[in-house]
Amino acid sequence: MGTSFGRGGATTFQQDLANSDCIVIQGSNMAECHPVGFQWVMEAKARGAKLIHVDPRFTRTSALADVHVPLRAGTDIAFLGGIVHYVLQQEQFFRDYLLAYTNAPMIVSEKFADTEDLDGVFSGLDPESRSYDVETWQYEGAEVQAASGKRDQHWQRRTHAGRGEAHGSGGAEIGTEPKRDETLQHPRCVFQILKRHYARYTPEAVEQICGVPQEKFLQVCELLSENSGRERTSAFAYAVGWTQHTVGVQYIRTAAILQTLLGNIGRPGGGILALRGHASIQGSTDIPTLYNLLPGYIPMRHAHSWEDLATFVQGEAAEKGYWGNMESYVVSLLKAWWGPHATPENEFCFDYLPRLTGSHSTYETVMEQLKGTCEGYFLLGENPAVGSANAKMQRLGMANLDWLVVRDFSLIESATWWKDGPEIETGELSTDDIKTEVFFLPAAAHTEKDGSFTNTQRLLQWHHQAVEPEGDARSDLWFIYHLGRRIREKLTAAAADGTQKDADRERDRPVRELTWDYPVKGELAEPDAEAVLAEINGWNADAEPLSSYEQLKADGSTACGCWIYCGVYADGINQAARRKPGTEQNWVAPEWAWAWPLNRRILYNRASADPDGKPWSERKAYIWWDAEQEKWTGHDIPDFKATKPPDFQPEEGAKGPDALRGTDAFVMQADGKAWLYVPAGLTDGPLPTHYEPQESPFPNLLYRQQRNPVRQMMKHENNRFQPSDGQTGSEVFPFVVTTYRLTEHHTAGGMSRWQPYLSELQPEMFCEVSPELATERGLEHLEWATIVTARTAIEARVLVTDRMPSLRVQGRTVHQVGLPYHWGPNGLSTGDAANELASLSLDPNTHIQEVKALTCDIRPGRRPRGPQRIELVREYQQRAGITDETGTEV
Amino acid sequence: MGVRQWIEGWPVLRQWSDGDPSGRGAAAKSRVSDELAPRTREADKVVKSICPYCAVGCGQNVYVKQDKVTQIEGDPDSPVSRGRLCPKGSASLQLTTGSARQHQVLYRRPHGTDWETLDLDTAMDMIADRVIASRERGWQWEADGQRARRTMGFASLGGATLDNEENYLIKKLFTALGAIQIENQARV
Amino acid sequence: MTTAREATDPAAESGYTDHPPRMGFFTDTTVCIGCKACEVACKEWNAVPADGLDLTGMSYDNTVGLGANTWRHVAFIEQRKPLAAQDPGLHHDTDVLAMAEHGSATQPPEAGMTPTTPGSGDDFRWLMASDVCKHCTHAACLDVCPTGSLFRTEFGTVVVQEDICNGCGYCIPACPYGVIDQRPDDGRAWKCTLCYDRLGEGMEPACAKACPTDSIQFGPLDELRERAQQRVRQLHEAGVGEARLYGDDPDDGVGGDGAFFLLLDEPEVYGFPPDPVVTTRDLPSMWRHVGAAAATLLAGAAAAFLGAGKGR
Amino acid sequence: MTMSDGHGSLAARPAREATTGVNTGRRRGRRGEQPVVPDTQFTSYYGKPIINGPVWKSPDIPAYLFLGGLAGGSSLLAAGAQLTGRGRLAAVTKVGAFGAITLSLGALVHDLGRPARFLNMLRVFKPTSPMNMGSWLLAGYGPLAGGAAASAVTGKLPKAGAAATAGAALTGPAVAAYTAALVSDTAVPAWHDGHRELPYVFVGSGAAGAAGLGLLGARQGEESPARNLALFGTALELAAFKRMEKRLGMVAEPYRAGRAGLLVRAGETLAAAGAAGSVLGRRSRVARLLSGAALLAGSACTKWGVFEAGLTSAEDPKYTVVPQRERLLRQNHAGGGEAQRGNPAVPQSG
Repeated sequence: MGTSFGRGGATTFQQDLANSDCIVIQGSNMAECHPVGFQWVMEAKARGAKLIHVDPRFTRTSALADVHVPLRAGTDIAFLGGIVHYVLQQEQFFRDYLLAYTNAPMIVSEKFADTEDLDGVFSGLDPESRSYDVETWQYEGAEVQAASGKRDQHWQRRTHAGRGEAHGSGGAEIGTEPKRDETLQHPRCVFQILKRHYARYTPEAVEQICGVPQEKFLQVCELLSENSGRERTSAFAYAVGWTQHTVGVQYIRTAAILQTLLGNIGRPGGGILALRGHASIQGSTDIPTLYNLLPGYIPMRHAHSWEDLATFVQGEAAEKGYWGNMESYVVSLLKAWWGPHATPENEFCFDYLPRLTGSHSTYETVMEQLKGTCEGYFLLGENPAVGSANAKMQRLGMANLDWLVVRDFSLIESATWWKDGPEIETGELSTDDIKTEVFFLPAAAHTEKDGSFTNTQRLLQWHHQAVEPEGDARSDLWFIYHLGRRIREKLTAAAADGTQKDADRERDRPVRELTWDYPVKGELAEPDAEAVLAEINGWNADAEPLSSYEQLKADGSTACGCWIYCGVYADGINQAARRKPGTEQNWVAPEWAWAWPLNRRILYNRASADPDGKPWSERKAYIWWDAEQEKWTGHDIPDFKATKPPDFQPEEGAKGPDALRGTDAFVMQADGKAWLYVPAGLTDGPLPTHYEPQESPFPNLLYRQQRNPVRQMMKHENNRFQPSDGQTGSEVFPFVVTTYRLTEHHTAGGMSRWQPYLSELQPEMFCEVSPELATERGLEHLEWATIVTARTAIEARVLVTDRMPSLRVQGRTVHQVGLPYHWGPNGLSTGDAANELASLSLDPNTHIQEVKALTCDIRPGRRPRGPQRIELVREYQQRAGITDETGTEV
Repeated sequence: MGVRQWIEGWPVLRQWSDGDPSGRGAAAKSRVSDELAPRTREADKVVKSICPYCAVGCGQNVYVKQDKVTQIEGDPDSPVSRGRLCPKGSASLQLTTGSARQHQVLYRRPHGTDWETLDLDTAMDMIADRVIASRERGWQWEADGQRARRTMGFASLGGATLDNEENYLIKKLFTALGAIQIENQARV
Repeated sequence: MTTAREATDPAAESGYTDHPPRMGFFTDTTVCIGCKACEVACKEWNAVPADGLDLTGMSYDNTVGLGANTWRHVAFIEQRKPLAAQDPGLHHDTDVLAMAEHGSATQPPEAGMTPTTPGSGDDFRWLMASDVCKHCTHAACLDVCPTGSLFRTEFGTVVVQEDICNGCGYCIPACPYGVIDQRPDDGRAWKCTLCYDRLGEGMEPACAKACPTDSIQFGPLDELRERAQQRVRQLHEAGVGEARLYGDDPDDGVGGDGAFFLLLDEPEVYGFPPDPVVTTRDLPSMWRHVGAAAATLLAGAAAAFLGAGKGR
Repeated sequence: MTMSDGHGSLAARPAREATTGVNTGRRRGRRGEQPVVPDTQFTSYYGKPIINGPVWKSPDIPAYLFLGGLAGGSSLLAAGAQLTGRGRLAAVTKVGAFGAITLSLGALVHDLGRPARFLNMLRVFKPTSPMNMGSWLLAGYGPLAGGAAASAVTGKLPKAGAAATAGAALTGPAVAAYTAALVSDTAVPAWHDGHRELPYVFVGSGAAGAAGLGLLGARQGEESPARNLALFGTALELAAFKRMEKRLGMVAEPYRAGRAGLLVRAGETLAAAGAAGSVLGRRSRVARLLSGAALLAGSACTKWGVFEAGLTSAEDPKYTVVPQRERLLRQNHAGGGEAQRGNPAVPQSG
């Protein structure tokens, strides 16, 4: 969404779903995974809204829906592209909205060639390096970006791919003012390109690819169209059902295009709600524990000989919009980290930032561990031994470490694999031989520490400490603070004893000079979380808390740990801890906690009014221009400069926010518009295109190009890929697997499989199959089945159910196997981990693994024990003729 | 209790005196029932919190008595959740106070076959030494011929279940140490 | 027309003067998402023990039914019936007895698909319903309890007093709904108390409070009944002809339930008895027959001696 | 609510009810059509029982039922024997009654989840609870039976002994009969629905058992009342049982199926054989003893069989559902088909 609208966060908030006239839940099983948020969907239904659930399975969400559309896992782009086609062809789009707030009229470079022209790939593909040269995708007359001449293409792609698309903030720079055609007739305008691009996504194609009957598909199209426009709005909700694919980002992009065409962004009851799975997953990308980002979606540095702070900013910042002020954000961050040591003379310690060389995602890290380069590993509330794709690779990586620190509540699989992991049983590893030193440190619970979570709607909510943690349990704040304190003491001592080499002293300087003097409290010397929040919020030269990122300066007079969170500690008050009851304020509830940016609850809400600043309709009024008071007003805080009139035209040469017109509702975008077509910022194409998953039993019906040509793959003997349709051996893995969550458990189970009350509700790993598949493979209800991929074999109890439909696709029946992924061998409720089956094939933008659509075989009975388990997999590999090249073709 | 009191408290007699001749209501009420009170009433304090499971962000009220959490339930004030919780949120009390939680640092030495206990202070010191050593061994002033100023010696995974403040310090410390392999569940 | 019903006031009849209104549950199963928050919230509040790990294969229901350690139970029914509007007619004019000859139902091993409705085509729906103690107006468990452990509270609810119960087990087969049960390791009988302790403090029961979609609604029974009638009308207007209330009728065999339900299918599909009757309704007749039998015995014995003449 | 002064429908706070399962038009065409296969299957929830079956244990509760009947019948024999001067028979049945009731009580207490709280049975006086009534009854009968037995054994206080004997004889029939109400006053179909006949089955069985005891313990020549009682009890039991089965229809199936059926048949056979043997073999001491034993065993088997049948009928939901469905249908027909409960076409509103 970052690339489409400017910020990757949910455009709306859960309560606003109640205002929708139609809600499409796709790639999410909201009733099961977000039951309490689902109450707002039910409210909408109570007001007459229609609920559509698009999902391979019939879930608890489907049970409450007006329409359930079962589709083949991994074909969402074809389905949504079909709706885009319908909306364009039937002229159901919201024309006034389109002209005012989107890049539909922009004219694209004549060098651009679409998948229509190149049979499934875009112009600029370099098959050697599996990457696109994105220059041809630009608007006419625009350059890729200001610094492009100086930057080497490879790193340029990396940096830009890194920004925004994951969950964050910020569209890419597009250069000069693009040409427009207000009639939308120019053959190279975005609108026409879009029309051509989706021309072949017809209802017939959708039926063939997704297995959705045309009648049902058209029903969805009609419902969505009927419920969008001036008077009505529709909302989309998605979750990891979309992101966990080799084309995950493009799934979301398709929904963004659709919602933009229908005029549903920035308006009440509209928008796209990303449903995150962890308490603070939004927060952990905003303040990223991610390799490629710095706080506030500032990209990490890449290794370039020439780069200094100025060129970095020049390369990354935009001319127009709020990314135009990026230098202030970077400098303020550096000031927050290195305080007085960060000076204009030393570029505010810009050199202290480590540099990237390519991707360093968790899956590359595993490769580094196997190589031996990465010898130490912290696991902070995460369980990759069952929770990550191809869990075996994760364990093998850990078995090659020198040391491992696991911080969790209980002895999760990632802490005990060295004595009871699957490889011990198969004989691939032996406990005696494993050199890894393992530290298990008990973690404090949320009731035992202060701090803030950022929820799925960008809302920072503070939780207060209720009691002290028991025994050795400590918060991660305590752990990281005291670890840092000890390391700093040791390095300071080393520097002081006079024997240290200069280079080493220089190496340690960023650590020694780091601002790390947080106040501690209580017997346990717990750092004061509010003091950390105050640093995140930032302060000015007089140490006064800032209230808005507009106050940030590039001269070093302000410090701010995360610019998008600036304002959370305005007036020295913890705004995230505000708890004015919802019943005592309006339905937007602006005085409950604090949302980034600047407490705005619906993003781009300028678009809820027409270009003149009047609500599109009374029914859907949200923010409007009050001519008397000369400011924007309404139910929410305007996501726009409050005093900028609708007819504002920037002066020639204006930069940053000042360059935004009064109608540029998408204030983070370099042109102020929602992007139907993404000229820059994505690695795998400016428009979403249907590709088959890495492993698919079907050919790509639309193009000769079978799979995303730039998907990312990890080659390893334990990460073999399977042949897809048309290749010999594909019949060995004839079924589609999809993985998912259940209400009763949480992610990899670390917080649920140990709880008796939750475990008894879903006591054991199971797989779900249709009665047809059960008959075909002789599977018995409640008996065991073994599921095999080229990676491994797992076992599960069988549930035979109509909830897992077999679909008719391309004239044949495709059976699907459903696997919840919560289990592992430890805890009360146990079973094999579904993630063992997945391969490491990743979305090229986000590096998220594809676990929502794989192929497999399923057979009755338990899996073999010991070395025979490996034998079985090897036998399958041989039968399918799998080599290290299989499935890796472009 | 005196005999007289006992006799007077005998429900058979109260059936006739208390207007409950069938003995199915007021007369049958026991002393314990009479004095029944919800344990939340006994709480010393009610602490405002947020559910730690998914990202809906439900409000929770944490009831504390004598420094022990005695009950966790939905916070009706929250405009997001309106006091409601899912089964996981409802199991927060078991999550935070249940017997499944470890409270002791455990250590497995290289090639060891079982856990050993370790005191927290020693563990922290050992970890700090490990970090320093691995950072040094994995240090790269340059990568691919370019200045990199980084270490590939250690990595970190996790954060989506942590507080923003915790993530902030993790990113800050590890970046200052030169580590780049910092990841979380957002990708998993 | 709904409020005009004359309902008995069980609290008043049980010696409570000036008592609060009768409180109860209205469980609207049409908005239930089967999340089981009610089950967990109930267990957390009441410290009910976990009930063991058993994958039953009964759809997503792994707690099977109400019992000593399950005071809220969510039923899951997979049916080959359309998600939506139904033909409203019922077809019970066939010989149910003859059908019963074929056996009652499919056992769990064959019941991945509940075979309740063979249906046709692609139709499919998934019913979910949270069951609980009904807190009957005429409660058999309460009637038969020999110790007065089970008693009627001032809220009109039925509660086991754990300081009194001696584990005689009589209440268990007496309940027409299969609610109450004995906890083997403890010996006593347990069931939903409608959170009696919370009610006293003006708090709502734990399950109703947690319920994410308000499928479980708590309140004065009169209000709930009215709300439920409205809801049924609304559903009928929306074309859901099969919506019906269960346990709301004060004239039924238990005098109406304190916890009643809105269902989308026959009660027995959810595991409810279709026409429950409090067993003690027949107790006067039972006592009469016992008396007559005793007299018969007395007479028989007398005759035995008369017929035998005098002994030696 | 600040929204109300704003614009349009956003002002309204969400209502509580949501519509579920409403179709969106396309399927509407189906309405009014009759489904191809009428929705007539007998249904249950995964074949799970509707009611929770008795947790009463075997042999505790069958023994309790059997011994209660034995005690009650024995007290009658004792009183008659005393009146008619059959000293040995009187002594044996007095001791037998007391022994039986003591064991019966012991079995009941043993079956309690909290035996130490046995006395809570007398905490209230509840005519709605046969077990409570039974407790009060036993509280009266037990000491009487005890007094009678004590006097008979020691030979002391003969007047008080006679009074106790008379008292026990008067309460004895109630002791033998009330347990029928106890099991009937449940939702167990085979028990509840048999509430009219079970008291006769129980007293008949109790009489036969007591007669068996009498035959075993009587001195030669004393036994004819016992023989008569055996004939009476057995006839009453068998007749009442037959009548019950006829009336109950399918609900009585458990009395004839499986383990329960085996026990009931054994009970009937033993009772009949005992009664017949006592008559036909009246001159043989061995035949008398065998007949007595058969009658006792028969009485135990019958009670045991009734107990087991109850468990079976609780186990299978059809015994709960089918009769109730039938009843609804009858009401429906009686009410002209309009007032059928649960008919969705007719909203439930008074």
